[in-house]
Amino acid sequence: MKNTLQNKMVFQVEGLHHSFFTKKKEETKVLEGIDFKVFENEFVAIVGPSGCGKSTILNLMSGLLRPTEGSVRLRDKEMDTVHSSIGYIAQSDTLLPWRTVRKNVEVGLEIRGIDKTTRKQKSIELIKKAELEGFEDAYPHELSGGMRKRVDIIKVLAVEPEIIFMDEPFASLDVFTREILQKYVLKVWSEDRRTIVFITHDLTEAITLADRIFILSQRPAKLKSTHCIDLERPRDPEELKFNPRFIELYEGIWKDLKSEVEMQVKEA
Amino acid sequence: MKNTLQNKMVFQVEGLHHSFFTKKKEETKVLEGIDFKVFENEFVAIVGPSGCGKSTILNLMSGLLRPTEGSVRLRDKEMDTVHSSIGYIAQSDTLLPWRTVRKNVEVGLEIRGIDKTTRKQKSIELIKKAELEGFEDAYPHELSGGMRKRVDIIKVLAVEPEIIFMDEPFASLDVFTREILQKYVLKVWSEDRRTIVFITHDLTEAITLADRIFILSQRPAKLKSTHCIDLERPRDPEELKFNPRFIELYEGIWKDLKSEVEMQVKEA
Amino acid sequence: ADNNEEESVAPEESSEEVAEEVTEDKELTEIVVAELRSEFWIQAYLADSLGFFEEEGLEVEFVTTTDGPVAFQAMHAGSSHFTMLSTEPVLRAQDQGLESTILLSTLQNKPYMLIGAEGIERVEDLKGETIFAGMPGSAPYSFAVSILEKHGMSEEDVEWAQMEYGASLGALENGHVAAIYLRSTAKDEAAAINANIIVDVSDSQQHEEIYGTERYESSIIVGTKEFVENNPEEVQAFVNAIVKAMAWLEDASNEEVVEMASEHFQGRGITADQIEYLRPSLNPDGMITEAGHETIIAFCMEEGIIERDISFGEIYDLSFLTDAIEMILE
Amino acid sequence: MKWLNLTFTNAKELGIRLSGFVILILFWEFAVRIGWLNPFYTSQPTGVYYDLIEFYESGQLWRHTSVTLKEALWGLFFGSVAGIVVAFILGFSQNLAKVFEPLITGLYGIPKLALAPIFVLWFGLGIESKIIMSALLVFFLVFFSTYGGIQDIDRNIVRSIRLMGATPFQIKVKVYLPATVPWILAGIKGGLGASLIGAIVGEYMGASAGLGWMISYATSFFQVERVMSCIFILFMIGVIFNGILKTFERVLLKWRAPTDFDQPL
Amino acid sequence: MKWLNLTFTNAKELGIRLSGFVILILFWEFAVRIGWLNPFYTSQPTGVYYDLIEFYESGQLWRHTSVTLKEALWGLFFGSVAGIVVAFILGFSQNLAKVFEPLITGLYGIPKLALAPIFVLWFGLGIESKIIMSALLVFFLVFFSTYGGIQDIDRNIVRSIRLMGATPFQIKVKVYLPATVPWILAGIKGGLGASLIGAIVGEYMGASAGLGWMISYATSFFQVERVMSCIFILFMIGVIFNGILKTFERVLLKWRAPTDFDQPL
Ligand SMILES: Nc1ncnc2c1ncn2[C@@H]1O[C@H](COP(=O)(O)OP(=O)(O)OP(=O)(O)O)[C@@H](O)[C@H]1O
Ligand SMILES: Nc1ncnc2c1ncn2[C@@H]1O[C@H](COP(=O)(O)OP(=O)(O)OP(=O)(O)O)[C@@H](O)[C@H]1O
Ligand SMILES: [Mg+2]
Ligand SMILES: [Mg+2]
Repeated sequence: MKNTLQNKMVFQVEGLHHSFFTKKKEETKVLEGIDFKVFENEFVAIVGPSGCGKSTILNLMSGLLRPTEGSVRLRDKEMDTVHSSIGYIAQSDTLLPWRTVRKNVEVGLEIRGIDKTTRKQKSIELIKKAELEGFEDAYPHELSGGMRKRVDIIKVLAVEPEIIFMDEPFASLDVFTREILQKYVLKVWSEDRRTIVFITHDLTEAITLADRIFILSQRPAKLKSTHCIDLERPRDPEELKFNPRFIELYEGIWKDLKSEVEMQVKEA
Repeated sequence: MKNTLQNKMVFQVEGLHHSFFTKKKEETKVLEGIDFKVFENEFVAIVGPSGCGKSTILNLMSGLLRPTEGSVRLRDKEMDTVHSSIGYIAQSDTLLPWRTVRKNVEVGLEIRGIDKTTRKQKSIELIKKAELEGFEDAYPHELSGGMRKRVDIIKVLAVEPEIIFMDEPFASLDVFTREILQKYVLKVWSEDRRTIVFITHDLTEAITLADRIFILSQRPAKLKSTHCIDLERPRDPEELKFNPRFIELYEGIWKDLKSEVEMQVKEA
Repeated sequence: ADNNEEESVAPEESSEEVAEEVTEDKELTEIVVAELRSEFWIQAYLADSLGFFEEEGLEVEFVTTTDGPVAFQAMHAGSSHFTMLSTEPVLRAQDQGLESTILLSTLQNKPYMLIGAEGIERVEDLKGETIFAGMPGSAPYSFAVSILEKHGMSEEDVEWAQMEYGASLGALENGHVAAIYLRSTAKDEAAAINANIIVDVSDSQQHEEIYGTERYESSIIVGTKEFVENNPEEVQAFVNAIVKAMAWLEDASNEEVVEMASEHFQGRGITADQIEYLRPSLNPDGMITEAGHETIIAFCMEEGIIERDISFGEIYDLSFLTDAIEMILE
Repeated sequence: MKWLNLTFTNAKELGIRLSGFVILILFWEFAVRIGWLNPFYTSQPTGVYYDLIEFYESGQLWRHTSVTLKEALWGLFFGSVAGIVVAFILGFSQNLAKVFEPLITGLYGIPKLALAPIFVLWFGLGIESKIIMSALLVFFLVFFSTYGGIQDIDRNIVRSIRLMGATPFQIKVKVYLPATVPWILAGIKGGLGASLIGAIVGEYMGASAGLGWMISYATSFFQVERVMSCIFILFMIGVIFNGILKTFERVLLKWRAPTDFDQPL
Repeated sequence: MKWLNLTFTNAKELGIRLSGFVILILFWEFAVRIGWLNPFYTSQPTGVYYDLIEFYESGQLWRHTSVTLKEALWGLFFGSVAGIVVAFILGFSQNLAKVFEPLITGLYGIPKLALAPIFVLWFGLGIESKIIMSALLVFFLVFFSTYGGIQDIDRNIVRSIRLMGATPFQIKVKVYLPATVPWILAGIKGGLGASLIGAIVGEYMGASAGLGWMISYATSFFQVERVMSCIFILFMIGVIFNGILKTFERVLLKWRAPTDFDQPL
């Protein structure tokens, strides 16, 4: 949390409630009073049970959804539409099936009116980073699950957004590919002072990457607790595992999460 | 590997080669000579880099694809079509968007002509197991990513197939939900003598669940090595982590995988 | 009229009622007539409305088709018993081996007009202009050609446009064409768009000028040869009813005719004016003359509609008509 | 009428839906009044209104409308079923598709009115010929649409159901049919109009009643009002059909994520 | 002809594609010969063949065919463009859709031939009126199909592109348009036939040349052979159009996973 106070606030989430309604008007309460702030150049991870409302929070913060109650403010302005300063790597596959890998990576650049050669250069570079050489001209249906996800990630990174939202981006990648991309994201984040909000189910990953971790409760989700990760940067994912502070943090968060589940079980 | 020799052989994979061709007839070599056997009541995990050909192996073993070369034999018969004795939890989302959760879970039972009340009973039971109560009548687009995956899993388990293929089934689930389902799969497997082939990127998961782990090399994939997991059963995922044999196995496999990656890097 | 209306709504029910009323225990014979709905066959509709068909033991249903030839083919295909159309297609079909028998004619000449747009008042004005008179080979087309030839021009001297008949008035007024063919009964419509009547052959003098005769009995009722030979009673009954209507029509006022026929000409379909315009062309007894026949044959051969001469006896059988006239008019 | 309640949830909704139509009518009347349009050819709404009343009071309106409606509804039914069935047969047999797809496209381009003599010959002048004509036109539209839908299906879903041991028939019923519903509905939406046109064309060929009969009769007598009355009735039938289809659509596609997001696109 | 090579990769393929047609022809000839069909109404293939030769040698065949072809092609073009554009406009405005969708369905059900007087009045007797008629028919088909496609789009993809800061226009061009291509193509496949019918109906309304004119001329002369010759030409145009469209389809949809798996379904 070292920098948070002197840093400018990017997001201010206040009293966020959200419910979905089925066509028969039945209510599903998803969020029940969420408050938090995200500061400039912060790396925040959100952890919580499946189906608790993590993706919903990102949808609200990105302006895709309007909250039933409460507010999301981006740099002191109410979110009322989507902002192109936010890059959102969504949970579901959002590749354009009629575009090749390269064309998919370039789509954001096209939208911004970047010229052809710059586009090509950039996309080739990122495709290399994601270890997808040789598949530049493949269509999405010709890729493996993990490859598709990688294209999805670099497609968003290509436009170099100030703020990056990631919804379980690395879940379908093997450890090594994942590490490569984690390192790349860390590099991008630290070099260019990006702000990142990150959803993951992998505690190790969350601790390795984040400044703060928000733990959500079961649906309807409340913010159960916030953990500050005071590990030195730069962090090396591999070494970190044997760092005693890491293990301490891991166990603390684990217990926190576990108590939530047990409470749930008791209730039932 | 304790039981493998006296047990009957279920799958025999021999000299498996597979290539994909683009519409322009360009070749992508995916598998290059894979040989292995899977025995009755065995739990096999397949681990390998993203895009190496794991899903392709399952597609070949399930009869969805025909190999370019080599053969897959199921109980001594050449695979020439799909077999309903195999339940395949695929990597991509395969829910029927026009069916509610319950109806999706029941689809396999419907196909087998099971009567309505049994179907309903079974599906309700499984929905409970997957912690999806209250969403029986929700449509897939109203579910979170993890919830959708869970429906996908229990949809296949509902028909109680003899042989189960799973392609990264738990990747998008939080630790606790994942543990619940892992336990359930283990229970199903041990009680009813199922044969399971399992793809994962999570080594801990692979070691916790499997009898043997196949490590695949980079594309074009070869079978790099096979690790037998000689941990006692039943295994408790939580305790296992502190078991020294577990840690030993983990490190062995880790090194194995790492050497593969390093070789790759050297080559390049 | 009420009774008749009901009949058209529910023909089966009312036919039973009528059968009882008539007290002849005989069931009505169903007769289907394929036709083009037109006042040229007004006698047939009147025969229906006046109940003459019922008196003869027939129940007639009129089936309207797009085109005379279609109606005619429908009859030969067994879908109807009689067809009401022009003579020309019948002759052509006869030439091609589809044998028919013409029973009578409802008109004695062609109530056709050629009307012109502003500035087109005489036939000579048509030179180089575009005109509409139906398809080549149709009666209106040959009518227009005859007019041109009578005035020293040929088919090539004008442009021929083709269009839906209903569109012709609009085309004339908008200047797409300089002249169109129109039925003589549509004089009111012609007046409504300030068109000039160039030629009107319902006027017998003008008719003779163009065709060389006063008669040109081409609005006919026809049956297949086979049907006429095998069902003389039905044919006789049918002809009887029409002859009765012809007799009635002679004495009826225009308004009476309109009232009786309105059932078959809904809305403003028929007006007293139209009947008035039609009167000069009405065939009082349905007879077809040799002279008329020869004119038609000559014309058809000239136009290439038929290749051989078809004799009067081959195509007409007026015995039913003469019998009917004897029985009814005398 | 129950479905009307379902379709037009309230009067305001109905108002919006009909506003285009009302504006059209007003414009038409206006254009005639100030002399842009000549009522002799285009008639005018007030004239049509009086003619409709007369048409109605003479008892003829319902008679002709019901004839055409019956033909169109049967045509819509048979045509849709045939279109779906044939699309499914060709969609699953590459070879049959190769043989019949060009045939069907070719046949569609043949003007049906040109077939009048053959139609009358084979199917007579009764209601059958109109139903067949109507079904024929509907068939083509539903066929093209359904066939397109079959090509567009998500292969992963098909695979998963195949793997569960579904028979080819079960795959069709449980996957292809529901998945192509949006396509079939798009086809039927076109088919609504086509069914009416088919009935009308059939009546042109030869009939003793029906709106098509009335139109061709009224045209040859230059009764523009009556032609317009018939067109108005056909138009209203089309609108009502569309309303009913919308209700079906709502029920059949209730599984679909809503199309409107919180924000406008 | 290059595209023919593309379409029918070889003679065998062409053979399969035309086999249905050939069988139809043979059956027709056979049925006439043994007396099932009366050649007076249906003609017979040999008769049609001789008539086609005569038609060709008189120089009339190409004249009439080219007129109709030109009308149909322009109609197809304008109709498709209008259908796509209107579908996009209504697809993105709930309110406009509410106003115009019923209007369009209603208008589609109006028999176009009944509008002949108005058509001729407004558009005259030149080629414009036929192109408009042809475009009108194509419009409806392409509209219904495209509109259906817009409703069926994957919302996640749209969201992702919106989030990248795409303008509404960019979203339409980069997402909706390519995503609806399969739907648009299905609509145009129907539109091929419709464009021909539109041209023919236009010619019925008023013309001095074209296959529609020829058909109505030949009908009134009981020249069944000639009618069949024209129908045959129209049929072949439809087949060729379909072949060209297939080539387009192959190029435009090359991104789609192949429809045939290793195993038959
Ligand atoms: N469009 C929707 N309509 C109705 N309910 C929805 C919709 N989207 C999400 N929900 C519900 O909201 C809840 C939270 O969903 P969300 O996607 O935010 O979960 P999540 O925390 O991201 O879970 P996961 O880790 O599985 O992705 C779920 O119960 C889901 O059923
Ligand atoms: N339908 C296809 N057409 C062409 N190439 C394909 C196709 N399916 C897979 N491939 C290629 O085969 C290779 C292996 O794919 P596969 O899906 O088996 O990978 P995987 O090991 O499952 O990877 P992941 O862990 O990312 O799911 C990839 O390079 C992919 O591009
Ligand atoms: Mg989520
Ligand atoms: Mg995979």
